[in-house]
Amino acid sequence: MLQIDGIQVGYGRSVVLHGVSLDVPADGVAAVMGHNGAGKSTLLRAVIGLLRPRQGSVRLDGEDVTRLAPHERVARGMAYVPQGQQSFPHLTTAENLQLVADGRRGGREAMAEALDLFPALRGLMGRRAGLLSGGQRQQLAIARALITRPRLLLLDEPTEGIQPSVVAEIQQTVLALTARGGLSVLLVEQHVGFALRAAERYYVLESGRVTSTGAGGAGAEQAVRAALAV
Amino acid sequence: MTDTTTDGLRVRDLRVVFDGFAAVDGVDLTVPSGDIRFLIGPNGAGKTTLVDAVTGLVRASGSASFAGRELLGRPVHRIARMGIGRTFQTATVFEELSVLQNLDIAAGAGRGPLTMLRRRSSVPENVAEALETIGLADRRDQPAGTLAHGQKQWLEIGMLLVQDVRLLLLDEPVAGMSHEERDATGELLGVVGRGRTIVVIEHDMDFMRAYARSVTVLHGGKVLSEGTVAQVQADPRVQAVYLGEATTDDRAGDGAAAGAAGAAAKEA
Amino acid sequence: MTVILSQLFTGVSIGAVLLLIALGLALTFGQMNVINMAHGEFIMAGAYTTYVLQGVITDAGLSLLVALPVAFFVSGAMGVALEALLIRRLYARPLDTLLVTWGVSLMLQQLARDLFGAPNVQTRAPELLTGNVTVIDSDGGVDLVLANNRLFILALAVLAVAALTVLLRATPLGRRVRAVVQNRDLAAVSGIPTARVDRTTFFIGSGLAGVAGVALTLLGPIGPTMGTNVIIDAFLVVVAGGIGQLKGSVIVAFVLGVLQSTLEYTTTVSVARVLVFVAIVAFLQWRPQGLFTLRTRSLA
Amino acid sequence: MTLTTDPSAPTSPTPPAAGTRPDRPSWRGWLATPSRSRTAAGFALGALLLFAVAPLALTDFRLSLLARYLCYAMVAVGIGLAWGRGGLLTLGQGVFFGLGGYAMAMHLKLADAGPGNLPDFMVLYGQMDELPLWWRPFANPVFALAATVLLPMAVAAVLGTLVFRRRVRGAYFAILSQALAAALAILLIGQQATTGGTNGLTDIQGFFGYDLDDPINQRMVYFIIAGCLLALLALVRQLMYSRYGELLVAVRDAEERVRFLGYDPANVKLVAYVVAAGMAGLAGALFVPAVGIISPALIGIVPSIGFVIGVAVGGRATLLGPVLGAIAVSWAQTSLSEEFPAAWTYFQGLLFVLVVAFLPGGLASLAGVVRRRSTRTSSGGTG
Amino acid sequence: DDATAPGAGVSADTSGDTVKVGLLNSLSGTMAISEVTVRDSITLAIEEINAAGGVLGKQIEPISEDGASDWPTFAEKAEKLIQEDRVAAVFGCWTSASRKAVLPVFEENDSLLFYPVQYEGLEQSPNIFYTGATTNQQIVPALDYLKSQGTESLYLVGSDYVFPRTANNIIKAYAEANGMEILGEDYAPLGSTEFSTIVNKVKASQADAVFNTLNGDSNVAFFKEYTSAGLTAEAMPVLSVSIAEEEVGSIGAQYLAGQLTAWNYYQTTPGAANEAFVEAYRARYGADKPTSDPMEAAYTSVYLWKAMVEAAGSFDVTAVRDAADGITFEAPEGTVTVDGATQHVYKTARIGRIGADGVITEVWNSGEPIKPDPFLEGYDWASGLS
Ligand SMILES: Nc1ncnc2c1ncn2[C@@H]1O[C@H](COP(=O)(O)OP(=O)(O)OP(=O)(O)O)[C@@H](O)[C@H]1O
Ligand SMILES: Nc1ncnc2c1ncn2[C@@H]1O[C@H](COP(=O)(O)OP(=O)(O)OP(=O)(O)O)[C@@H](O)[C@H]1O
Ligand SMILES: NC(N)=O
Ligand SMILES: [Mg+2]
Ligand SMILES: [Mg+2]
Repeated sequence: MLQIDGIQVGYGRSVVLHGVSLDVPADGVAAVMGHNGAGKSTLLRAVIGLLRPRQGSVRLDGEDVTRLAPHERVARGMAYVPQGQQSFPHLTTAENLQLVADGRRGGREAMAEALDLFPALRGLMGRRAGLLSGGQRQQLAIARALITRPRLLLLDEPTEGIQPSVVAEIQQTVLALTARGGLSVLLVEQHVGFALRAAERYYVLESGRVTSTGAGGAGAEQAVRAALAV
Repeated sequence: MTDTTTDGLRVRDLRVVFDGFAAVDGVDLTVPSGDIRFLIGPNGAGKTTLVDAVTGLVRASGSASFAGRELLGRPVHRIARMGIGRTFQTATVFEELSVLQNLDIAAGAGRGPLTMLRRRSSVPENVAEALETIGLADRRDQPAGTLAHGQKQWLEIGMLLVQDVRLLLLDEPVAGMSHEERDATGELLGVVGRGRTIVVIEHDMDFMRAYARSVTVLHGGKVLSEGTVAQVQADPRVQAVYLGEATTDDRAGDGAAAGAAGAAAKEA
Repeated sequence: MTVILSQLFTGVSIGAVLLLIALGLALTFGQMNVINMAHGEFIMAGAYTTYVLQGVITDAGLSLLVALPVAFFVSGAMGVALEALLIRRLYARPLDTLLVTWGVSLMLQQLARDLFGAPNVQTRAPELLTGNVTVIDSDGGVDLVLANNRLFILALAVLAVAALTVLLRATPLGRRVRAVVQNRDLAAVSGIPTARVDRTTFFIGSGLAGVAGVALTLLGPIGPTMGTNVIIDAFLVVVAGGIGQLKGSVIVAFVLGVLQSTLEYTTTVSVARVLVFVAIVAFLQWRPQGLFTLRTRSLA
Repeated sequence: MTLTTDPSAPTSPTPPAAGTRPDRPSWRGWLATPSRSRTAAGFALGALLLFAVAPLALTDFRLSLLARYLCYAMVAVGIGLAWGRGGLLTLGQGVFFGLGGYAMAMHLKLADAGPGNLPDFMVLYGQMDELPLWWRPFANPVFALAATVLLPMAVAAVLGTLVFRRRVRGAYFAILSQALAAALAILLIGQQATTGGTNGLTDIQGFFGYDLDDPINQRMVYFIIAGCLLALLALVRQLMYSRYGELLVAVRDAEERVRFLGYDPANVKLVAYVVAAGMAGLAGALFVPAVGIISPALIGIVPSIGFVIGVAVGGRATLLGPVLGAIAVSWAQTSLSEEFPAAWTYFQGLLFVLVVAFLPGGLASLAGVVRRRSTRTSSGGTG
Repeated sequence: DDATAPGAGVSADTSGDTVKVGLLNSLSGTMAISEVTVRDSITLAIEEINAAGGVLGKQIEPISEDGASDWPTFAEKAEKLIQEDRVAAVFGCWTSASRKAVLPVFEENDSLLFYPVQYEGLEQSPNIFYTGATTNQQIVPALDYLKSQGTESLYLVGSDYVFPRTANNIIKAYAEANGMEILGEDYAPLGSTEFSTIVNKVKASQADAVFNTLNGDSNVAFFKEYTSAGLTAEAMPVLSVSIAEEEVGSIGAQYLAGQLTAWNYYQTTPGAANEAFVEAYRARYGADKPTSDPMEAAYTSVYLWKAMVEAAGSFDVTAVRDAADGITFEAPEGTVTVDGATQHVYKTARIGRIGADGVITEVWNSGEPIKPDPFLEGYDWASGLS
């Protein structure tokens, strides 16, 4: 589905990712783990196109998308939930969702589906997103991404700031969506247990390099924790 | 650590209303000095708004006092000078300034004009201590904007330390932190908490279990439940609105992996 | 009595002019956060467009009607060029857009001088618009007459506001425009072609300046410095109205118009100008973010 | 237990480069405090240039132009503090320049007229037979001198208090300050009988007993201006690198956050704004004996933005950048407008566009780039 | 340059076979509109003189500086022309403010300025020759004319600067002495284009006539508003003192038909000298370019200077000044004569009516050149003015 090949990414003069390579299997989940500042978010930003790699390539289903603008990648089936509960603060919850559904075939149904996943949002449709609580905004962000009916979903710590019962739902949703087929996920998670359970493959990122990788599943937990504890 | 009630945070019938919607709807809360109180509750329960009200960011009715002094109605900076500090759900530090400068500014609200107009000739003792405590001593000259997410959050806590606040209000301090970092932060809370009053908003139940001394659960702007970790966890209403079926470790997801995760949590 | 009514009409029509010149800014400044000091020169471009067209189409009425869409396009195109060449780089530095576009405005003024000469030029107004309507004929006393050109401008302003409101509130483009300003990166990753949205917004905002320029030819001279004369007032309208809030700008424009005309009548023009400024500062004491504000919970 | 002893504390992840080469405009490098010896050397070199080289190398006329540029430079130093460090884009410094200038010119006109007499323009155009009340204190030299600085500061304090307390900032502040400049200019023009109207106050003959016609005295004025500029630089340098300077940057970058640390950001901004206003006032006051005129044309929007141009071109966040920028831009204006009067406008506009859009750190950042390239040469005098 | 002696008097550099003169006009900024045409007519005169052999056998070398519509810049450029270029004389300035700004420079350096625009009077500097009208050559005759037409009440509208305000002071004094009523007085900032309120006030006053001292730019807006409000030249005529041919073109004759102006020169002023001037100007700058009073006064000023220099036999400032009294020139406006005492010029006053075709035709003139009286010392009613 997604092949990342030796990308080097940075900000200004500083280099954050030093040749990272990674694959997301079709209809599967790849999880990226690592300490604060390891470069996980940077990796996702490069994949969606907010940052341009200086070297290396990003391929989606074999097509080289390294030079495409973010909206072109979205048009090719990528969706991205950034870290930090981002929203369009002055648009209402409804507008935040409508914005993405605009001009999209089946947008209306996709919106309804997303709302079914996060029923709490239904009561907040008229409230501006900037006034929502952190967790409400995060739910909105995930819903927004799902409306595009992506083939590849990039999730940056999607459960951060969300109440435990909803976390469990989100986790189940991700598992269900991938299980249904047609969706691959690149997941950045601190919740090692969940990440490994969902993931076919995990990658541990340290200082902008992949220091450890392997097949997912609960069995990998010891290895991952060891890698993270270095 | 002295007496309780008058020394700590005392909130009575606190109400915050936005355009007819009561985000905080008559909350009573007493956090004695020396306590580490966790504030939990569903998304949108009013936790952040409560802290906003106590720190002067939003207008509220009712009463909130610390060490016997009323807080409501005062401007933000005055409340801060009364020894009340907070962090934000998304870390905010002065990105252009170095770690040291960030701390030095935080330490300096009480400085007189003469000191302000002079150059910093040496690192103040409390700043140096805080640098050590938060583990950023070797990054003290680095612009804070280049720190990673978690480091920024520590820096914020460090800023509260040098401010010498008596009441710390931390809004999801470990969100986005890795396992180990969470533990380190928890330890930090223990260190910082000596002689201070701490209120932590969190959704990380492991973290709560490990470091909370007492817990208050908010729901729909009201206090739903209050007590020890065990009491609160056992409260069926809390399970219904907040914890869900997974009454144990959320970080491992559902019950299937709970055991493993619990073990992992202890191991770190 | 007729004097009061005619002063009121004057105030409203000053307000309509203010509104027309500020409307484009309400979009580029109010929605996009771009402080475009060259907006005044886009107005000037609209005015010169009218002038040039009259050289081609001799019928004054027809040329005015043709000038409206043409000026919209000419100024809009200038806006797009400005956006693509400079402003695009400055979305993260809103205050710097002020400085850069001020430099651009200097150059455009000089360009107008070189193209059309330093002296002002003028257009012939269509017969219909030079007349007036007598509403109250108080024989012997002062009649209440409403100038046709002012009525035309008022109608134009109302039309423009209506069109823009619909565009912003009820179309996908409107949502996109607002989304891009509020969170550029998030808009991009939500599948919105941000560059195209920026350009479209800027085109419309600048195009409205062109329309305002056409309107101004009915009132005064066309010259290289005509933009500078109006730009500050236009910004004050948007500021006092509240950024991002069209209705604020509309109300403020008319209130300022009536205030200005009343003060001018009772004091002098200069004193009125100063008092209007004082009134705006005082108003901002009461409403620091303008008449209508949008709060968020972020600390930015 | 502290985090440093925790093996997982992320002290290693960040690549070393990220710490020292942040992704910021390169003028960031100038934030670092220069060493005291470098500073001393810099001031010595500046003094040498201003007090020895320039007076020897320049004709009376060119030296008087330089005096004028140095006045603009003083305004620029203040803007550098308020805007570069404090983020307060003040487009109305002409107001304070004008207040200082008028205060000085009022005194000099009264002194020229002699005790009991009215300034010439009041009689000619105003048909006044008595000095207006608000002119009277300016007959006193001490009052007038104090007013040149204190009056602008007081106005800035009042306006700043109103504006900052209510958290009017960013573009709002910029536009308000610009409107203020327009308003004051209109006000002065409208009161011809007592302010000289559009003409302003002209034909100033003497300066505290010295005849300004005499080139020697003109030189003296130049030396006073140069001295004041150096003093202001020293003052601003102290402010910039003091704790207050750091706090100012903090307020610029995250005003609300500062509030939660117990500071009132309004006060922090107010200090910078008021100091900058005082500097502009002093500059305006010294401009009067140097050029012999103060008029509303020096107060309005165009001159006010003109001041900012110099600062932007030189480098807004640096100490010397604004000074050099102001001098360079005025010098370019003089010489280019002598050669190509029409093209000058294009050049001015283009310069501004290019610098602000593509070199936001100004020319000073070029120097920074050069310096970084030629790693530590022995030239010590630029700090 | 280093030969510059301290103190007064940098003598002009006339050592070569050319003599330098300065042209000091706003070539940029708001005043460029008017001042560029003045610069052009000065240049025309210089070219004509050079073609005819120059002055005292020397070709005139003009050095043009841009005052940029900014008074301190005028002062700076004047100083530069005098001290660095060492010109023998400077021609230019338009606004009184710019003249006030350069006056001390010319006095300090004992150099000469030729100022070509009608102005408010009340000034007399040994270093300035005033070739435009002073008030008794324009405003006062205009008032006499209005009075003769039976005007009993006036409304005063002007731009907010020294000329209109001083002119209006004079008008008020005149009105009081002559039984006219002043029904209102309004000033608009220079460049102002919003006149609806002022026109409402004018209209409500129901005055017999309007005396207009607005500067060029604002006139367009004023007259458009005036017409829209239903006011006409028949009902309430406007007499303007700053609208010349150039402005008529840019305001639009449709708004001006029938209105009055007061000047010393119109493009239609009869006489061979004017025909030659208009033709030369068109040949040099384009057939559609009108000539106007300030342009004519500027053109004339160069010839007057030439005549003074030739009478003095020297470029020396003192000698030129001493030779000035009685110098005459057959100018496009008719014969002008320098009054040595005031350094102003005898000029003929004219009132013109603007036709529907935009051409201004003279309806009245003073018959003979009027002696300049910048301080209105010859008018009793003006005794309180200065
Ligand atoms: N805009 C930026 N400019 C400069 N450096 C940056 C920027 N954003 C991130 N960095 C740096 O890049 C490195 C990697 O950051 P990144 O956000 O990718 O980490 P992360 O692994 O997502 O961390 P976290 O778990 O805290 O989210 C850090 O050192 C950070 O300081
Ligand atoms: N200014 C406001 N205007 C309107 N509603 C608001 C405003 N601020 C907050 N709210 C609403 O008040 C409720 C409480 O918000 P708050 O941020 O306090 O929740 P929280 O408990 O912190 O939630 P989370 O755990 O998701 O951070 C939410 O429903 C939110 O949408
Ligand atoms: N002298 C004038 N017209 O300003
Ligand atoms: Mg991250
Ligand atoms: Mg919250």
